[in-house]
Amino acid sequence: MKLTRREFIKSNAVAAAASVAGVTLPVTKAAAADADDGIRWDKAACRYCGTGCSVLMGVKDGKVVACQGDPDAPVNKGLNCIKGYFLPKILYGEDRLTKPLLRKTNGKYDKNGKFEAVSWDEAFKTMAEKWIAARKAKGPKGIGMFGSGQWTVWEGYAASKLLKAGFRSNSLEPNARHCMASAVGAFMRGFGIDEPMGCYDDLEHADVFVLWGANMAEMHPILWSRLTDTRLTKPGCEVHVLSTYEHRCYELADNGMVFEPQTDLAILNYIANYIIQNKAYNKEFIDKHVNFTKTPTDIGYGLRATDPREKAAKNRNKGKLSKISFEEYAKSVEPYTLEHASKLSKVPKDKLLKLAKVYADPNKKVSSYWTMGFNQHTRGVWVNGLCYNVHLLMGKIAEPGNSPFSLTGQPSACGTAREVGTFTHRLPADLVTKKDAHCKFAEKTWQLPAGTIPRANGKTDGADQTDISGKPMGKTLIHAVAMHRALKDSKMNCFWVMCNNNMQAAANMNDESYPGWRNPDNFIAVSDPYPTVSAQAADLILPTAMWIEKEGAYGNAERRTQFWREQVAAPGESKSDVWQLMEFSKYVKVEDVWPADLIAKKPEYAGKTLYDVLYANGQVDKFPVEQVTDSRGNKYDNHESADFGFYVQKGLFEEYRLFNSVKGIPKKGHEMAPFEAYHKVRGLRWPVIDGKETLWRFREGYDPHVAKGEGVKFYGKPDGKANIITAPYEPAAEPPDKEFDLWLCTGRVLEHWHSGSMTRRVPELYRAVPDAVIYMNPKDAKKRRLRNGALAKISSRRGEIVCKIDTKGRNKPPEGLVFVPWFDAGRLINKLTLDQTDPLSKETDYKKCAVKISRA
Amino acid sequence: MFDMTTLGDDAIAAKGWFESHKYLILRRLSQLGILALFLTGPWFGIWIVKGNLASSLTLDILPLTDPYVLLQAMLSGVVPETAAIIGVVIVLAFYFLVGGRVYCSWVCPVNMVTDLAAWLRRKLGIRTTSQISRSTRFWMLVLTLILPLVVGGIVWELVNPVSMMFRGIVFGMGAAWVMIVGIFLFDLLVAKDGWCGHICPVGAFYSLLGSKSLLKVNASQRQACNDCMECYVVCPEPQVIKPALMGEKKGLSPVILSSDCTNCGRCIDICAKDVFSYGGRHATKIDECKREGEINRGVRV
Amino acid sequence: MNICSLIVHTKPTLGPQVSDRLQTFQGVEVHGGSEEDKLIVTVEDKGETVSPVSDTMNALRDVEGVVSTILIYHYGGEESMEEMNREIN
Amino acid sequence: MSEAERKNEMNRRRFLGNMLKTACGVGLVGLGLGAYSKRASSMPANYIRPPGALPEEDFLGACIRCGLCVRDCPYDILFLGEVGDEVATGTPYFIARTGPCEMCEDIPCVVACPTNALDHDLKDIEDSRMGLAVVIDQENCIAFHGLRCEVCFNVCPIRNRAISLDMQHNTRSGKHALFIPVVHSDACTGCGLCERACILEEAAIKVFPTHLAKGELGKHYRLGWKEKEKAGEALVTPDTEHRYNLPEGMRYDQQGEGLIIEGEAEKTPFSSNPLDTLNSGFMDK
Repeated sequence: MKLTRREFIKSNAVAAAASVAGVTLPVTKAAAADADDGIRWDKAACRYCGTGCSVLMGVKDGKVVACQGDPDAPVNKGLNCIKGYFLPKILYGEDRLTKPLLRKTNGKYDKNGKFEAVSWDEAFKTMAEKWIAARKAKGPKGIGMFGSGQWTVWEGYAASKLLKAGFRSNSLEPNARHCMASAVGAFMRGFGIDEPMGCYDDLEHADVFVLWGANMAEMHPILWSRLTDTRLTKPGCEVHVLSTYEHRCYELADNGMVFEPQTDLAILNYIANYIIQNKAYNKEFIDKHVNFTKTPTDIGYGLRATDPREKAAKNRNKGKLSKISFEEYAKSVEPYTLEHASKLSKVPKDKLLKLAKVYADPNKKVSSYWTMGFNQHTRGVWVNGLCYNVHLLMGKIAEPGNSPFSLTGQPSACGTAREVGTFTHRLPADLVTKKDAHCKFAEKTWQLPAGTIPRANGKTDGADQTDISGKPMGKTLIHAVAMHRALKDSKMNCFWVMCNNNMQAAANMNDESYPGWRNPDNFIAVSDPYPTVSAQAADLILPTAMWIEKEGAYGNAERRTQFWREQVAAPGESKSDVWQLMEFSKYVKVEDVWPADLIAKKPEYAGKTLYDVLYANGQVDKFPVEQVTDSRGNKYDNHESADFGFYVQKGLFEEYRLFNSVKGIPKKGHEMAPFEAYHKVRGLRWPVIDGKETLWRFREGYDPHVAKGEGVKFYGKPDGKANIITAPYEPAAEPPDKEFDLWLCTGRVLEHWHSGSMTRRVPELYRAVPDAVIYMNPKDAKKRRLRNGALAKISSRRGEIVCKIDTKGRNKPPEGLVFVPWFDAGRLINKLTLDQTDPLSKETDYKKCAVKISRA
Repeated sequence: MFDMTTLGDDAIAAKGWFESHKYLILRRLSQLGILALFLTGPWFGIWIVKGNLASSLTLDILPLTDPYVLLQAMLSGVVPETAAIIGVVIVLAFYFLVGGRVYCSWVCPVNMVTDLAAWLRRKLGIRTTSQISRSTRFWMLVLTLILPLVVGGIVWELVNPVSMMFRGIVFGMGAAWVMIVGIFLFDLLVAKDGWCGHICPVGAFYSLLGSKSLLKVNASQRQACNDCMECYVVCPEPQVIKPALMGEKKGLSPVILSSDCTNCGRCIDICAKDVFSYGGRHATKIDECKREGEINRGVRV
Repeated sequence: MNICSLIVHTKPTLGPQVSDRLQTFQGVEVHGGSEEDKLIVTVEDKGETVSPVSDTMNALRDVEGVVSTILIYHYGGEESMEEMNREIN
Repeated sequence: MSEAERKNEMNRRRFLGNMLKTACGVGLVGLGLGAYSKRASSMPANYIRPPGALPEEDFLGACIRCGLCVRDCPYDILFLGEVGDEVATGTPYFIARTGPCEMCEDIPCVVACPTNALDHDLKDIEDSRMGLAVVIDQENCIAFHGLRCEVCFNVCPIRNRAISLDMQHNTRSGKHALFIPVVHSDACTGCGLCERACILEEAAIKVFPTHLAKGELGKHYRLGWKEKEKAGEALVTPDTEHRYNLPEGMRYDQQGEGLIIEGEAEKTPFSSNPLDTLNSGFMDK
């Protein structure tokens, strides 16, 4: 900033007076003069978790040199966790990938060759050839893409369009399948619309907090500090914590409970039973706003169909709800007495009773929080639903402080993975491929011939959809775990992993993931900024511009959509995911993937590339390139716009917004503000209607979709009523036995985020927590003659690794359970985990399998 | 004066080069070998001996402790551990038998430095002398043993170049090389055998320790002496030779009895007439016997 | 030339109004503090030999709604206006 | 005096003179050494002795600089002071920031020590007092600003006892809590794991030798409530009953909350939770 001497003196004068008066001045030249270090500050959403803290990133000479928590952000008020503190460093790991790398021998692609640098053109040519061939030969499931809740909103949207409309394939899944699918399933079954009804302000308004399988103290650090503050400052505030092992939240707990894995199902049913037995339920609320239903039981564990546990399941994968009466519901939870629940869960009776009482007390506002403890659960959809049951029975929902709240793990699990349709069964804005009408609406919005998008069952208007091969499409849905199985079985031959580290993240690496990726029939592409475990196992690595190296948007767990501008250029030839998706689409012609009869419906598309049809369609490319400028006149690059010749991000977002705003949309409730508005705010919580955010949904006064006099309306369901869904306790898929005598639970630590691909490249974070350890009960360790700090071999039926034992650390498992975090690429715990999923949500259960431990 | 340029020529002519450097070579092998035993661990991960000369543990079984250092520690009020006591007893017994100052000439790494200085001195013909008394080292010894009583710590070990050099080689030198260079220059320019022969209290301690030792150098063939004086020149403690070599008339024993003698064997090497040999303290009878081989075997034992 | 900064205390809630009034004076600039009723004000001249700054400051005191003015910082230099308007970084 | 006598006398004088000179010289060396040893026994504050080390003065007497502790440390964190280091030459130390004590349960360094300079009575590593961690920079420690770090707390091997988190309201943000690390000298071993882990450029929590880290209460002063707790009763006979002039409905609690206005707590005879009423039997009232 240029400053004259006069201005400089004046600013000093102003600063002196302001400090004497104790007046805080808006950012003027006074402050700027003091700290004019040439740093340009701009806002961004933090790269890591679903909390969605806003940060200010300081750029100088094209490099991020500084960061700070955004003091004006309502979520974090200038605070960060330890990972946020080090945000600039994640961009500058020494081993950033800067060139596309292809496995080659003697200058030609070879599955077993060594990685060699290639041009983007060669990379995409090789890839397109494989993709087109696999798509033709193996049908819509012959190719697949595994995306991410870390994608920006438009990247997810562009991917959804490329796969579903371009390649006519529903083989698109986000890593949110491993993370939030159960929550989504329960939202859809219970309320017909995704994402929490409440917002983070519940953290200040609740009297009682109940944590169900959420270690907020470490996983949502800033939200935990808000919860803690309420506990400290609000008289009578209580915190109840439930988990299968003692973690850092127990330090604050008034009622800490460690339960036997899987018995959360029984505990929740006990609470419902207690409420009913004591007639504490809110009858008026139930009568007006709730339907009672039941779900089929004995549904298996999402394992391969050949597994004996699947063969034994009576209603494998079934989830169709059937209506029941309140009395039938009451009867279904009747067996869950205090005694029964306590015996199953091993939680003392008085503690369970105390917990049940706070839910049943009509004068106490209760907010329940959960994350992976509920979601990564072979009965994840059930258990999510059982929690809603309790809240719905009491009417403690959709108002300040009364909130069942599903927290997300990824920065844009909501905004991207869920909202723009990156799941195999979904389209943007909660539309689903199962419904012909939804697909038709999407086709119309996207200007595609009717029948382009593959229906879940491969039929439109009752007739089979034709595939490029001339055969019928058949069933088209394939979820994340099934993708790895299909790769192993050579049913899927091309796989593109973007913005996540699925080799490290997916369960049962030894039996499924690794053999699938290294199957000689398959071609695996990985887009990543760093050489992750996934990149190591790939055939083509595409170097990626990350986070603020591109213009982006994330949507956090409270429906808050936050934008940022491109702050710095990506190193070398790295390109953003949206660039890669769009550029790749230029290498595929409509004729390569669409049958002639489909093209015949839109002859003008003949001979065009997918890029022309999907992105240069007159809609996405309608906003010309413009100089991105902030309100202070700072200028920002936008490499995607420069490369494609139109304002890419705006075009994609505005087209996505059509799904929420044009007349005749099949589902309301996802309204977004125009693109421009988001660059001016620290995020907006949708639905945004007439520029106004919605804090609590479904409640009159708070939610504009609820008309005056309606009070509460769950408008996601046609009758406006939410579902209470009864489900019983059923045992886990692989409980400990004589040989494998311990439960294994996996998860995260505060210092590292997910697979550690970014945080482990920050020296300070690596120093703070270098390696994964086995958290173990001292008694269990003693039985195996293991000391704290000793090396031990942990093994399951599928694999083994060697880790240090920690009996004194932050997590204190009960006897019979060990906890191992999965961030450590050097100790891959997912070699041990079982690829079991919730049969309904298809989300993997990483929290329960059987292992044994011995001295290494 | 003595012609330095021809020093040792006679011995080489009479016995050959190897025979006239035998003990020098053996001493160097001993000094370097001991260092090597300590260094295989840190350098190659093969742990034979851990620690240093102050206290060590060989093959995780045999403890050895320097009695001089331990004595200083005990004077500052320390009750040592059993291992240290066992270690000290072993060391004491050893030096008691073979001669305390064997430490100086066969073990101490500083000896290599001072030998180098002495050799250079001879080559360069530096003849400076100083007024320092050879008894200074005993005063120093007394001082180093009083200081722990007064100050309460092992003060000498803060500056002791002997332990510093060995520890420096095994653990890391730091600025200790300054000390070693200092000794080298002192010996080279200021005083012949200035450090080992005059000041070093470690040598003084071991000298006292070995005053009654069994292994001694014996001028058994003193009749054959041709008064070439070369033994005086190479001896670091030349005052010890005269009584044994020239004392026949006075009826003195041919055994070099002074505990200042370091049993280095330089005199044996340099003598063209094989006047000197190793022998027992009371080996006057062997005076008549010329069976060198037998004596040498005795040394090896 | 002279540059001064002052804290101008106003009657409760009159901060914004006083701020508007002060802005009309030659060489006067209000930098903030109207919400706290403590205005941060600078007064400067254009380098005249006989400075009007003190007159301006006296005048400020008489503005309606002003309770007190406190001089916090005064810079009086001999530089020419060209010097003062040169960029320093 | 004969020639021989004179010569003898001369020799005697020279001898005495020489001896005096030598004695003086050695005496001077002694003084110098004494002074040097005083200086050398002052260590830099970030040099920490191994577990079980005797108090520094005793330690300097007892440590024979053999380095066996260095050799037996499985994590190779110990160094011997070198000439030029500001630590007594040849004595062992570690620097927490770069290599803290990993708190081996079998304490091999102590076992190796031949002279008890590392006290062989130390059997439980948690009893060692190598130093004391101090949150020395509360201005830069990000926990004091409300950032969620707590790395020191998380790595501390004496979990929740040596370092605990004091949770406080963040008045600046108004809705977040602060998690302030507090070190407790009764449990902190001074291992330095916290100092190494501290994520700041320069650690905000540092281990110092205990004498540097700790304050000391004036010998004359006692903390009343602690003395009372120790004694199990008041040291001075408690007051006889107090009575007060108070209007109707007021009470005065001398020890506790002072003036109490009664009758405010319960507006109705019912608990706010109907379940309490429902679940309480009415027959036995």
